[in-house]
Amino acid sequence: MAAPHETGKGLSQGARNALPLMLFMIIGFAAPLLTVIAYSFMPPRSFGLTRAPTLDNYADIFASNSYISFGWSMLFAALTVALLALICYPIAYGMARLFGRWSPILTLLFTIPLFVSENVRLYGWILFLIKNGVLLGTLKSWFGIEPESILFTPGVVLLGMVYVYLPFMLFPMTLGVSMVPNETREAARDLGASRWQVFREVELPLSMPGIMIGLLLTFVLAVGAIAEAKVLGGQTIIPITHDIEIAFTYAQNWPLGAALAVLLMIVVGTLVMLVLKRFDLDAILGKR
Amino acid sequence: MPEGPNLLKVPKDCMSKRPPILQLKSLTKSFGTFNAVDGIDLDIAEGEFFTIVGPSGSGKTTLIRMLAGMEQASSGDIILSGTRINDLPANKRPTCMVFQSLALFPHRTVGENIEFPLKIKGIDPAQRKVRALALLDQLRLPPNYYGKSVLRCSGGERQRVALARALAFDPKILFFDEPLSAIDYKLRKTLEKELKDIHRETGKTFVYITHSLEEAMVMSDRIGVMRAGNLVQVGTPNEIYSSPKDKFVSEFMGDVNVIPVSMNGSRTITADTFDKTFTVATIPQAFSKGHLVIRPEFVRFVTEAKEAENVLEGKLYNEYALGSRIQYQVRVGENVFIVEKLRQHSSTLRRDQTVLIGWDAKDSILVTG
Amino acid sequence: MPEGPNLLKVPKDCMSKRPPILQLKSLTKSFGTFNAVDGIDLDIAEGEFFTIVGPSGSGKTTLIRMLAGMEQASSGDIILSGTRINDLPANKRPTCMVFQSLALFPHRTVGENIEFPLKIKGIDPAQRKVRALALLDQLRLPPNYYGKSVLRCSGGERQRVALARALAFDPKILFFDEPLSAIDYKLRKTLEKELKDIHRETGKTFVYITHSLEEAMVMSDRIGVMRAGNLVQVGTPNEIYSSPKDKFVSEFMGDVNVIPVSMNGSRTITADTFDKTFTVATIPQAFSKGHLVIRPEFVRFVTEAKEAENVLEGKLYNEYALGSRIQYQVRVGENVFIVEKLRQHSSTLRRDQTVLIGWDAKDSILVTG
Amino acid sequence: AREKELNILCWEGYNSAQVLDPFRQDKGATVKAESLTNDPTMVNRLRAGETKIWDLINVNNPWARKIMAPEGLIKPLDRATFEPYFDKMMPAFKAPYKWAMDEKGEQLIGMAQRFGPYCFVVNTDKVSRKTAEDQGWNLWNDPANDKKYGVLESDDWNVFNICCIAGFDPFKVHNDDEVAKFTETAKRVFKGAKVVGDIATMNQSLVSGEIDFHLTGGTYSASPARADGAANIRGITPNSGPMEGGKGGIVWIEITSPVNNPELSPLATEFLKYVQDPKVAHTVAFAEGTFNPVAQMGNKECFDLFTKEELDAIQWDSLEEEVARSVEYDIVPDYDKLLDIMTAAKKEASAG
Amino acid sequence: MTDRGRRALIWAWTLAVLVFLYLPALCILLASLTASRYFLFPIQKWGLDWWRKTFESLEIRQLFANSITIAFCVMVVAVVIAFFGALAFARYNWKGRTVFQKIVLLPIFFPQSVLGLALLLWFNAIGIQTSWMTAIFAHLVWIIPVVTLVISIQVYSFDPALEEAAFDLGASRWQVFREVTLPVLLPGIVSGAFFAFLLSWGNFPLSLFTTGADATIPKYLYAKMVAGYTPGVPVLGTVSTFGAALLLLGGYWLVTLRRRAQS
Ligand SMILES: Nc1ncnc2c1ncn2[C@@H]1O[C@H](COP(=O)(O)OP(=O)(O)OP(=O)(O)O)[C@@H](O)[C@H]1O
Ligand SMILES: Nc1ncnc2c1ncn2[C@@H]1O[C@H](COP(=O)(O)OP(=O)(O)OP(=O)(O)O)[C@@H](O)[C@H]1O
Ligand SMILES: [Mg+2]
Ligand SMILES: [Mg+2]
Repeated sequence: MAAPHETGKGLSQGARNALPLMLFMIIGFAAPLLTVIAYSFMPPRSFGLTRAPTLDNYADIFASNSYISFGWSMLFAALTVALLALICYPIAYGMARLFGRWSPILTLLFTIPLFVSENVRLYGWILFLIKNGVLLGTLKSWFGIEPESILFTPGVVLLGMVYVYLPFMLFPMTLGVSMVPNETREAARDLGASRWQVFREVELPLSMPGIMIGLLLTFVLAVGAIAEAKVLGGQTIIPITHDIEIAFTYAQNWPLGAALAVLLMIVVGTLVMLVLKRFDLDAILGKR
Repeated sequence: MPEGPNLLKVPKDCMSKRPPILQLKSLTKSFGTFNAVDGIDLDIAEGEFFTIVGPSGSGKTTLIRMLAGMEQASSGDIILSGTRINDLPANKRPTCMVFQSLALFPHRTVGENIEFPLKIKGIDPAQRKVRALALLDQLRLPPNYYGKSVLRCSGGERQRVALARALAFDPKILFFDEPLSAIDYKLRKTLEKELKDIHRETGKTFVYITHSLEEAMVMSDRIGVMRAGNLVQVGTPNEIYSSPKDKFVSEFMGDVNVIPVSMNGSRTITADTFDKTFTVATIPQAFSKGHLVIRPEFVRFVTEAKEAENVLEGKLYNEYALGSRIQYQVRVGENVFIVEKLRQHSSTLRRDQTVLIGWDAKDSILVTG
Repeated sequence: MPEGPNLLKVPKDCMSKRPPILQLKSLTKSFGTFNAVDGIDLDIAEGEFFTIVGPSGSGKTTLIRMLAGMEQASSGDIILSGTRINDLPANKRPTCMVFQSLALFPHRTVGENIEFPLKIKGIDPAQRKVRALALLDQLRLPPNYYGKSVLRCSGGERQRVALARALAFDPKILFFDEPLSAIDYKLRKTLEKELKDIHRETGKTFVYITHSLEEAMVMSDRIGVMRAGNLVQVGTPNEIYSSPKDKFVSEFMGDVNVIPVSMNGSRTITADTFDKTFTVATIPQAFSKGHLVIRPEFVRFVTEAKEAENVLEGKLYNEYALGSRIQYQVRVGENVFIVEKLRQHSSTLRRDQTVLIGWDAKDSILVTG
Repeated sequence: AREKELNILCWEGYNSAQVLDPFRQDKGATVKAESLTNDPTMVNRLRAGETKIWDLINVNNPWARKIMAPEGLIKPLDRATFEPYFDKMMPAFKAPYKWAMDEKGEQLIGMAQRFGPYCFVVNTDKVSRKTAEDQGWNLWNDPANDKKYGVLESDDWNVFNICCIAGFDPFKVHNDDEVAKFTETAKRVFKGAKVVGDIATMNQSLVSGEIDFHLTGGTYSASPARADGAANIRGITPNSGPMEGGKGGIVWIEITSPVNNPELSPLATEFLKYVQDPKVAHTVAFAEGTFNPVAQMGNKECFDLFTKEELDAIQWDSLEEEVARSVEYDIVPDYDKLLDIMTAAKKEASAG
Repeated sequence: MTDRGRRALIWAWTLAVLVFLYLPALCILLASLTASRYFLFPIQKWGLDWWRKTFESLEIRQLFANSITIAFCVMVVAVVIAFFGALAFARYNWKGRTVFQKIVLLPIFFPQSVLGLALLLWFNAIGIQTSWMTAIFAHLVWIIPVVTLVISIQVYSFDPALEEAAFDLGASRWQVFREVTLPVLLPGIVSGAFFAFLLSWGNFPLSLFTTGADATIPKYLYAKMVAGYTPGVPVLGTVSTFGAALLLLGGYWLVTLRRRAQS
């Protein structure tokens, strides 16, 4: 609001507007995370925060083979991010530069699946890929060939992750690509650069903020993925989130689950902080 | 025809003797059914400073984008040093454009920006740096700017970096699309002069778009006036100013007095809106209707009707001091005439005083358009 | 002192006889330790068109934001019609500001924009509409614009809508912060004249910021030149132009010839950088070092030294036709002098020719700054 | 305050529209039912403080008697009101029915309804019923079957089953040798699994031929496929196995108990009565997701409601003999340890 | 490659990816139209039985009511808090702004399943029973930041001079807010509201842990999928896909219509 009398006393306009959100984040985000951390120091299989703290859960984790789950989660997140970058770049480029009046409608089309529960959409892939499903059933009845299905393999998990997280890569990337002033592209070209050189020297570095946000977002989400491995992978791989879930359900070991969650939080948090620190959010979001 | 001053530019004949470096033959660019550039024929001589002016939307940008290779011509030819280059992409043409936004690479330093075309050509870093430093020097930027981020440069400095980058490419022709229009008045004046100096020093061909009449007048060897995709008139600044081809061109070149006139049976020129007959130096062939154009600096206050070949009586309505000159507005019936004088002429005129204004036949132009 | 033309403005004495509507007393605004506005004293008369000019960052915007109530003064007084209004918030002050961005409400039609202040005052819709239509008419906008979205108006039309909205508020004083600087040259010229007309019609007090010297010259009753938070000089356009208080002001008002000079023991004025003594009309009290300022329109080409009171020999270096006038650059040693003439004076000068330029003592100004 | 609401924490079936909608309409009540697919989690929810939410909890037999009642998570029922219902059930459920009573045998702590053998499921087109019953758990000891089977994600049952495959009784404390055998078996079973997933995935995979059989399953999981016409999908109870008395199968009986909710809804007991009604019992048996025999089939009025197809879907023909070959679901004393081993084995299998 | 060729290739790729994105939805649609429970393709027996059953079910109605209530409340609260948050994010220059911006983003960059668990533990620790209300709270933790970003994008292009102008023209603070700030930012607020509603509507990982006895549609679908699968699952899946599509495309269509009407 018009701020004619911005005086020194009390909170600044900005802080006042930020206040409700900050309060909410404290009770809705910080406090729960602290609870998780607190739980991670409770003795195994306890249901409350009243017991004496211990490091047992962490000791258990490092003694166990949880590194396998961590490994899977990281590997698949990395693969997903890499694939998505390749898949989304041309689309982001098209959205920012080629599609013109079609791009809002395409954006919507890419958005719609976001609002349908992930489980259901993944189930659609089962129907498509399973033996006698849409794909193999069609092949069988039209061409009489019966190849093995690829369902319940790590590859399909990757497919599922790429599928689910695609919009999260696409949108920041589109933002990034549209941040590149067209004239810098033309200028580079005009100065003798080939298409590839324009891409490498100008296009890519200038759209980097958006691309990095996309990479980060998809990586973080993919590290937290669980449904893909369960539904499509038939648990041929067990990501860390699945480990956490088992600890909270069958194992009835909340503290162990909490400790695993804390480890995951540390990985994710560090990464997010590192990347976000490097970018000026105003430039990414505000530049129109 | 007003007698123009003898300008100190390179003599015209000298210019036209040089071979044309760029020839446009019925060059056209259509967007859908609309012709943004509509069949332009033009020769630009090597080393010339050619300026394109024209109202917004007249196709100036589209024209030079075609020349630079950023837009594909719809029809016609672009011939560079005798070779048709229509199908050469921008990166293969020995031309370079300076954008209004400058299009500097914000993620690079001044030095890296300047070196960009050299890097693309595959020149090794040491040599690149030598050249970049030489260009910094040529453009009067201190050598320690080499490592500075372009984002930290002021408007004028950026301008120079953009120019240095273009020069590093060593193009045969440099295109400029309103490079100074976003810069404030004082700096613009300085940069105009610098640009002109660079043109002289490098001897390269410059094709320049501007909105500013003054800019065009100060810098150009020749000016082309565009309107709706066409070149309405091409000529030296002096020609354009003194012998505009039509009302549009004349009005485009600054304040002007324009009287709609018709040719009478008796071969006299009479005003359409008020009762007055004018003497003019020459009447174009087959003239019947058009405009009489008189530049305000050729109109003077007179005390008697016989002091000038054409005299009108009016009321002094307003007086503006525009820096070094003063404009007087004189109301003649429904029309307002502008009289311009240098400031040093003192006057004893008062508002609403009845005055006589006059001009000589040789100082007015009769245009058909 | 150059003899200025007798301008047709409201006579100065008439202006100063009116009671001041706005008085500023050592008005200061600090941001931290930095004084953006640094103790300004100024009276603005009712009905005056007062223009503030000054380089970027000199505090112009800060000053009028304080006057409009959008910024709290750090110290000093703002007195409106005799009452101190420092603590009145913007919405309680009978003043109104037109922003450079115009700040039209994009979600409203032209009519709704104009009616906004009336709506706030609680005037009923029917009356609002009558008033809005009257304002549309006054600002030469067709009545069917009433229902048009402001987003669909051109730059000039928006300008007028913003003005109409401000007038609807019926403020005692209107503030303008570079309202025309984003508009292109031709339209700007038209709008300048319109603004001046509105000022005349409404008789309101206008306080106007501009970067453009010409704008200030054409429109203002008085001009205040700001520099680093201070008003360096206040006066009519003519005074500012003809009797600048220092080098800064003189240079700010257009191209000018400035020679650093010193007072010699023998009470003569000599140039600091070359060997020459000048005659001037008056020497300020206790002058010892300063600048000699000569406007280019007062410099003329002479054939003999005795034709002018001060004569220099130089080489003709360049000639620019700036529309109605022509500027000659003459190199005298290391210095470049500018000589300006109206276009109609034909000349036979050639580049690099040796010429004599001269001016009279009364046409030069000696400033200390 | 809670006259018109009822919250049920249950296995799939009680949460279906067919069962709940008439009750809702009848009582004008808001009934919420959440179905979870394993007992420990449900019990855990109560432990974590959700006794204030739920009115009824429906889990497998030992949990009420051995865990929830001692921990005070559930409340006893009025014997006079509810014991008569047991009389109309199948003979095995005659009151006082063991799993419906507390350890001391004094208090009635729940009602029985659905039950069924739960071992594994085969596609009889690929593995005949006879082979499966004969081979029993050894199906998983045959390396030739690698990648032909799936494992239902039902980890508590998988612990039992892996014990059976390893050749010892799950429902006792295990010695080190057995634990070592368990570890080895768990790794092998998961490594050889083509898919680990939920019931829908198992059935879809069986029907479409992705897998030939899967670990953990029985009438509860196979019945929907059978009802859908896939008579070749069949729950198998091995002829013999390592359990007490050489029995090869495990049977579960669901016990529905009122939660020890300080504000228990009066509808809780109403609902328990409601599902005893023959018609409703039939609906419970054939709720939309999974189909199961119910104890109330001992009542002819109820039994007559079952069509031939329905009886076929729940493998009524062999139910009696299968139950006879089975022991009852129980608590595994060292469940936590075995589960951790199994979880680790699963992960290791996923590492290739 | 020519410009045209490149263009065509990018179009083709985009459309292919879109097909990839909608392929599962298509399969779900097919599955909802079979008469049998387990899916075999080509479909032997078609039928709309499961659609009928789904629409007749009180259970499903209750779920819809839950989901809509939650989504609606989330939308209202999120928009209000996020609106002010967005002003702090993009409008004002204040000391803590850059830190604030990063804090706001954190929940978005956080695995939701872990967040859901954390919230469950937190509710449990302070003795709050989970229900649809706690679900609203949980959704808000993730959705408020998203909505803040969405509205911020609009706020960035907001010219503060508009507020000053209104204030200068005599409007009170409240009038400035109501007459200028709010309407000018309205498009951002509306799209923020859309996002809030739809994200809450489709959310599963947070709902799973925090709805208590009040199931939402995604949670119910999950429960049905793991045990008790019926083609009611694809029916509901199809319904929610179409619902989202209708809402979004319809909204977009209305916006373009309005824009056109203005010209
Ligand atoms: N890509 C395009 N598609 C359709 N029309 C275009 C395109 N580019 C330019 N035009 C149209 O062509 C005409 C000429 O545009 P151009 O940009 O060349 O004008 P200009 O003379 O440079 O104007 P300005 O002085 O405003 O820069 C305009 O009417 C413009 O709308
Ligand atoms: N809110 C603020 N906080 C700190 N410094 C400020 C603030 N507003 C203005 N300033 C400083 O005060 C000085 C005067 O600014 P102001 O905007 O008044 O200049 P101006 O004369 O209007 O310049 P311009 O011609 O560029 O508009 C500048 O140095 C500016 O950086
Ligand atoms: Mg242009
Ligand atoms: Mg300013």
